[in-house]
Amino acid sequence: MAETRYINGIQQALLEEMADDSTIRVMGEDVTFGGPFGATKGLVEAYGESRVINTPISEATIVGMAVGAAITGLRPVLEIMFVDFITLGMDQLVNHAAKLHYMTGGQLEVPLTIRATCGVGGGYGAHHSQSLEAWFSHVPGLKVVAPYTPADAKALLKSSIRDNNTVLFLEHRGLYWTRGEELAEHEQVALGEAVVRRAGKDITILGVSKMVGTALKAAEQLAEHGIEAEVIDPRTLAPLDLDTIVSSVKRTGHLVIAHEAVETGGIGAEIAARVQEAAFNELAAPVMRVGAPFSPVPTSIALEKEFVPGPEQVIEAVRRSIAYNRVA
Amino acid sequence: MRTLTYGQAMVEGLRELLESDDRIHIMGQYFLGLTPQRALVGELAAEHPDRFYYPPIAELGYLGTAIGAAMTGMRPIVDLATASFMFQAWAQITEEMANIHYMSDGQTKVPMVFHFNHGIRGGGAAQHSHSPQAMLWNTPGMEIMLPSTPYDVKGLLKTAASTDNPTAWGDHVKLFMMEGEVPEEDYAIPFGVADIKREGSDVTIVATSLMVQRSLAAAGKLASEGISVEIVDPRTIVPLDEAAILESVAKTGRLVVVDECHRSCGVGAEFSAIVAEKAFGYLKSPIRRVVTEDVPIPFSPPMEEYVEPTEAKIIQAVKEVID
Amino acid sequence: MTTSEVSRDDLRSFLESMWLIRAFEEKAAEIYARGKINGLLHLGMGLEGVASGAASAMRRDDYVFGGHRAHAHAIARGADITSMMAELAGRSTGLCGGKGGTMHLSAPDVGFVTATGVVAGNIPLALGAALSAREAGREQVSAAVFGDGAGQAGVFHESLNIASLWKLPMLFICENNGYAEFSPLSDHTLVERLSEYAKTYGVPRVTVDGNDVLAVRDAIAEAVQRARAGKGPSFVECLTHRLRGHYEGKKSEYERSEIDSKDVVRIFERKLIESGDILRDEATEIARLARERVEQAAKAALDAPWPQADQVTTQVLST
Amino acid sequence: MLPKLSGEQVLEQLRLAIVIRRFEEELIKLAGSRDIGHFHVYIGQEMTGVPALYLLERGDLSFTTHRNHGHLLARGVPASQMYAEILGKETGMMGGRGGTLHLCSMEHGFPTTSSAVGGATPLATGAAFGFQRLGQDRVSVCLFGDGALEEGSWHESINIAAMEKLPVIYLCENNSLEALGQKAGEYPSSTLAAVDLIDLVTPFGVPTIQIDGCDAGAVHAAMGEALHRARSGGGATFIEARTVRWPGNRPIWPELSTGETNFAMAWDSSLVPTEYREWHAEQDAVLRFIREILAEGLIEPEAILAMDAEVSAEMKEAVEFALASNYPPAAAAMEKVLA
Repeated sequence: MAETRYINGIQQALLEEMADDSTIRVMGEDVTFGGPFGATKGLVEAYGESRVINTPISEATIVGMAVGAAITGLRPVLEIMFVDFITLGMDQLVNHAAKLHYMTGGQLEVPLTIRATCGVGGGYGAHHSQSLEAWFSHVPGLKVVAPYTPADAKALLKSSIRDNNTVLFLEHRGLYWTRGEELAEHEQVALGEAVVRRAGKDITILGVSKMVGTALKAAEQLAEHGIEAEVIDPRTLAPLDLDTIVSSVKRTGHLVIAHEAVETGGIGAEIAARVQEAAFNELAAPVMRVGAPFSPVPTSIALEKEFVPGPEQVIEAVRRSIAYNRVA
Repeated sequence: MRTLTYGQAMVEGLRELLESDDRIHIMGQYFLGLTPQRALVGELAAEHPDRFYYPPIAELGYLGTAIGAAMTGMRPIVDLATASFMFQAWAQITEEMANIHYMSDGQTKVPMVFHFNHGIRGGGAAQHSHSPQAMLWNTPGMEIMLPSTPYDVKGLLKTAASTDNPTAWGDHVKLFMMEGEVPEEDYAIPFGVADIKREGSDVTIVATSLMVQRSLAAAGKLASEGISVEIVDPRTIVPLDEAAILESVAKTGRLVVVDECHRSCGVGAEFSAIVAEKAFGYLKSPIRRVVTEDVPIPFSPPMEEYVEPTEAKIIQAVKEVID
Repeated sequence: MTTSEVSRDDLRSFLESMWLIRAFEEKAAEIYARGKINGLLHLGMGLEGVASGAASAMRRDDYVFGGHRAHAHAIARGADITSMMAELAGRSTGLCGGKGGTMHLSAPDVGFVTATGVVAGNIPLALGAALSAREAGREQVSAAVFGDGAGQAGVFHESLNIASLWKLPMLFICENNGYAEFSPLSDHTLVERLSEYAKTYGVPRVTVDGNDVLAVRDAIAEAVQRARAGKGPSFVECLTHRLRGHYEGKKSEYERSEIDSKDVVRIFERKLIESGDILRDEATEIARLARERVEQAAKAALDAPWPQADQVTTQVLST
Repeated sequence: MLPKLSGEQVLEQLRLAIVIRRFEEELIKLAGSRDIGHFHVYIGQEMTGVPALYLLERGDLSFTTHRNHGHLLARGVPASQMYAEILGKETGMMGGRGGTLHLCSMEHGFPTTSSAVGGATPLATGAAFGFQRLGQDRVSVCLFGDGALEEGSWHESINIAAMEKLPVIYLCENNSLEALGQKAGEYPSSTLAAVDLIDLVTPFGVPTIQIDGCDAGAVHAAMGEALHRARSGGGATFIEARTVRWPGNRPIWPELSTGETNFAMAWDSSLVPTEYREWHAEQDAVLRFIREILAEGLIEPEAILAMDAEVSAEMKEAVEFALASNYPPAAAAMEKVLA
């Protein structure tokens, strides 16, 4: 099958969905120029400036505005250049987008997709590198999607746009230029479905976003030492496909969760809390978490390396898990 | 020892701080929410009119103003009133306040305290009932205190105002009328030291803020059924006294986490994950969480009660972990 | 106030609308005092003129977004008062099934889209609806109704800027009552008239007496016409009086003796009687009927069942 | 027009301007050979930053934006430390924790850089609030681009500054002409509906001054007035300095499109190339400053070249220093989260 890049998957999804649904509006800062990474390239040529709309640098208002448009008939796809900037639109996101459906007793729907770049890489520093999925997953009424492959980026963006809820669609900057198989025609991926990226019987490793790659690398190295790891990519973090995770853990008895966000209060905590409850008897060892340390994102490339866990840290956690001797 | 209400202890702490340190100024006046106790704050403001500042409804602007003032010599104590409004100031809190010290390699310090009233207060509905402490906990760069008694609020506040870090201070409106012993003499409670609010041997409960009181009530009832509950109140979650929690679980072998944040990625999730990882071998049964359900807080009273952690739910969870 | 160009029927229906709002708010206050309504209740006594005037100048398919003090606009738009009262009381028959309450009323079928408890939070939402309206091409307009306290919020400025840049069919309806929450506006800003900001962004603006329902109607009608014609946003600042405190349980900023001269409903009623457009008895009857309707609505609302517990977890996400 | 200062002081400003120009040029060259992440240069705005900050006193603070290098250099932060920080080395001012987007040097009056557009306006306002309430004779200067005026935080801040008569100066460097996102012919900006940026300030009652940001004398005079107001309890001032966007700043990543500056172009027009002629002949504020200095006879052209040679050598040395410096130990990533 033909290969494509992650960024092209996103661009393709936007082009195709806009063709199918005239209510879609792509909005954001500099979107008519393709945005900083080219995700919205070609949209304005295809659909004109009435459907591809540059906004001022007014995050608080453009988030709210997208919500207002969504509850009155449009289907906006808003680009927040870096997920860090959504902090400025947090009130509109948390107090309005997430709640309007519920507060109005289901009278309003908010079919809104917010795309945002996240993740560490290239020395962008503390205001342009965060992974904030735990915040969004903590807010009832939001869906949170974090694709890893180019095909998933395309398929899940299409599903997100078609969803009648506010979806945070998190694109890791370090994945934009990665290659992978193209999405097959008519293939769809529903929100809320995890996928097993690598089958294995000895331990389950769950990776979030770019950390799926880290988990796969770790799994390869572990295989050389006779440890067969199963690697799960949850793809959607809210709602979470707990069944796939738990059934894997019930087979392997071990779980390591790897994400790039700060470990404390991260999505890994939630997964660990749920798995220990759902598979307490089957767990042969404690659920291990591998996440970023409790610090802002540093800028120096040397410090970045320490901040983002690599395959070594995952392998180390796997070894601790396998070596664990459960007495009880 | 004399007895004070939570509100009295808090205001006494603020008064002593204003009197002892000229750099401390107060922005905002809803430390005690809109409860009858709020008159105490009014009295304090009347005593120190030049040290109080009443900001416009511009959370982003005035919280940032406090940060800037803190960076340059003042020690502001800012009140954001209802925690839900914190989201309007979110960029200044999470991007500026929390990062500045680290980004500047420690050159610039942000010695400030910001106060919020969190939690389900009754009829607050979805936009006035937040407990945002879990989201703050996922943001390195600030200390977080969540007192549960009159003694704790005053003692923790003293420490918060004396450190060079920003401190997030969350109170629960339903605690303000609660009475408790508070010594006359000056004292401070160090951060990162948990308090065992009740000793017990069968089950550990970890809880903060109002949930400590609710857990104590539940523990009292459980005791009459012969179940002995130990209640660990970390008091601050940054820094967190992990050792105290783990020691208690090592002793009881069972844990119930009681927390008012929403379930997913809540403070309760982190407590659970820490214990599941570091005290796994001691656990006789899975950790249960008694938390607010993953729905926006509904307005209608019976619905509100349905989603929040109640005494009955705590009792049930404790019984489950014993079975 | 001129009444000459308005038909007697129209004048009469203004008075009916205003009395209905007043009666509703009085009843809500009474029920709240009895502890049958939870939360913070922000009443709109004094805003009847703005609400009725605005509603009369707008179409049913126009959008209105309210703030925390928005009952009046919902009623003026034609929201069902029984469902409203049931929502205030947290009952299953409420507009939002008990999930929203007083601050989050929603009646989209009459164009009252939603209300927010966050000061100025509704302004960007209305802006988005204005974008939808323009795109739909049905000459709808979208209005955000807010108090003077919103003027100090950043989103207010951001929204004015965008509405102007994009020429959106948007109405900024400001109810300037001189109080931001508890404090006088002068404690919050040096800017007395929020419409000053509109000037900066080139948004046409007008300041009217909010106690003059016909003046409000005319100003809104002009703004609506401009919006429908594709000429962009307008700013209508209505100078009003908040006759009750910030919310129930707080004292009014006005003395009892002052209130009568500032009360828009009484002012309008007196005017109509003096001009002979209505008889005193008719006016009394309108007020009585309004109270009777509200009485029935309140009874039905309080008799309605509480929501089922299993409703709590529904509608978090739409399907 | 030259600032009303002694000849010696004017020449000191010239040196600072050349430092900034050469610093940024070296940085762009450095970025061509290695990945140093996203950065923004101050070329073309030197004659705003240098004279504006020249008047500050010890204890005054400046809050700046992502386009911050020029501001720090203008107040004397060593280039070597700045390069090191931008490269993420342990010899940088913040040991690699902040990088270009968050440069900070408390010693020189820069408490932090916020790279969120509009992020610093409340902070600068707050610093002024602290100065006032603590009775300190200090001034806070908030430096930002026109984009910050699109953020609500700015409106919230200036409202508070106006109410409280705070000693703060909002210095807006408007370089929006021909910026990315602008439609041809629209000024100040197609993303801001105000006809004039200072119109945004008018309702708040804060005095405004609009100047040509390439005119060092005008910047000097405006800042002098604003500082006097702030120090005498008269409150805030808003200055709009209209600068020209350097052609190399038009793409997302800076490019040395106009080449390394040959300062001799200031007095020898035969050296001006046809490409970017308008820039060199009219818009480049440093060349204009040099022409004004020469017209006053404050210095000979040869001495300017000598000054430039000295500065250029310093910059090369500073780059070498940074390149030769070590990266911080990785585990330092965990430190200094809290005080």
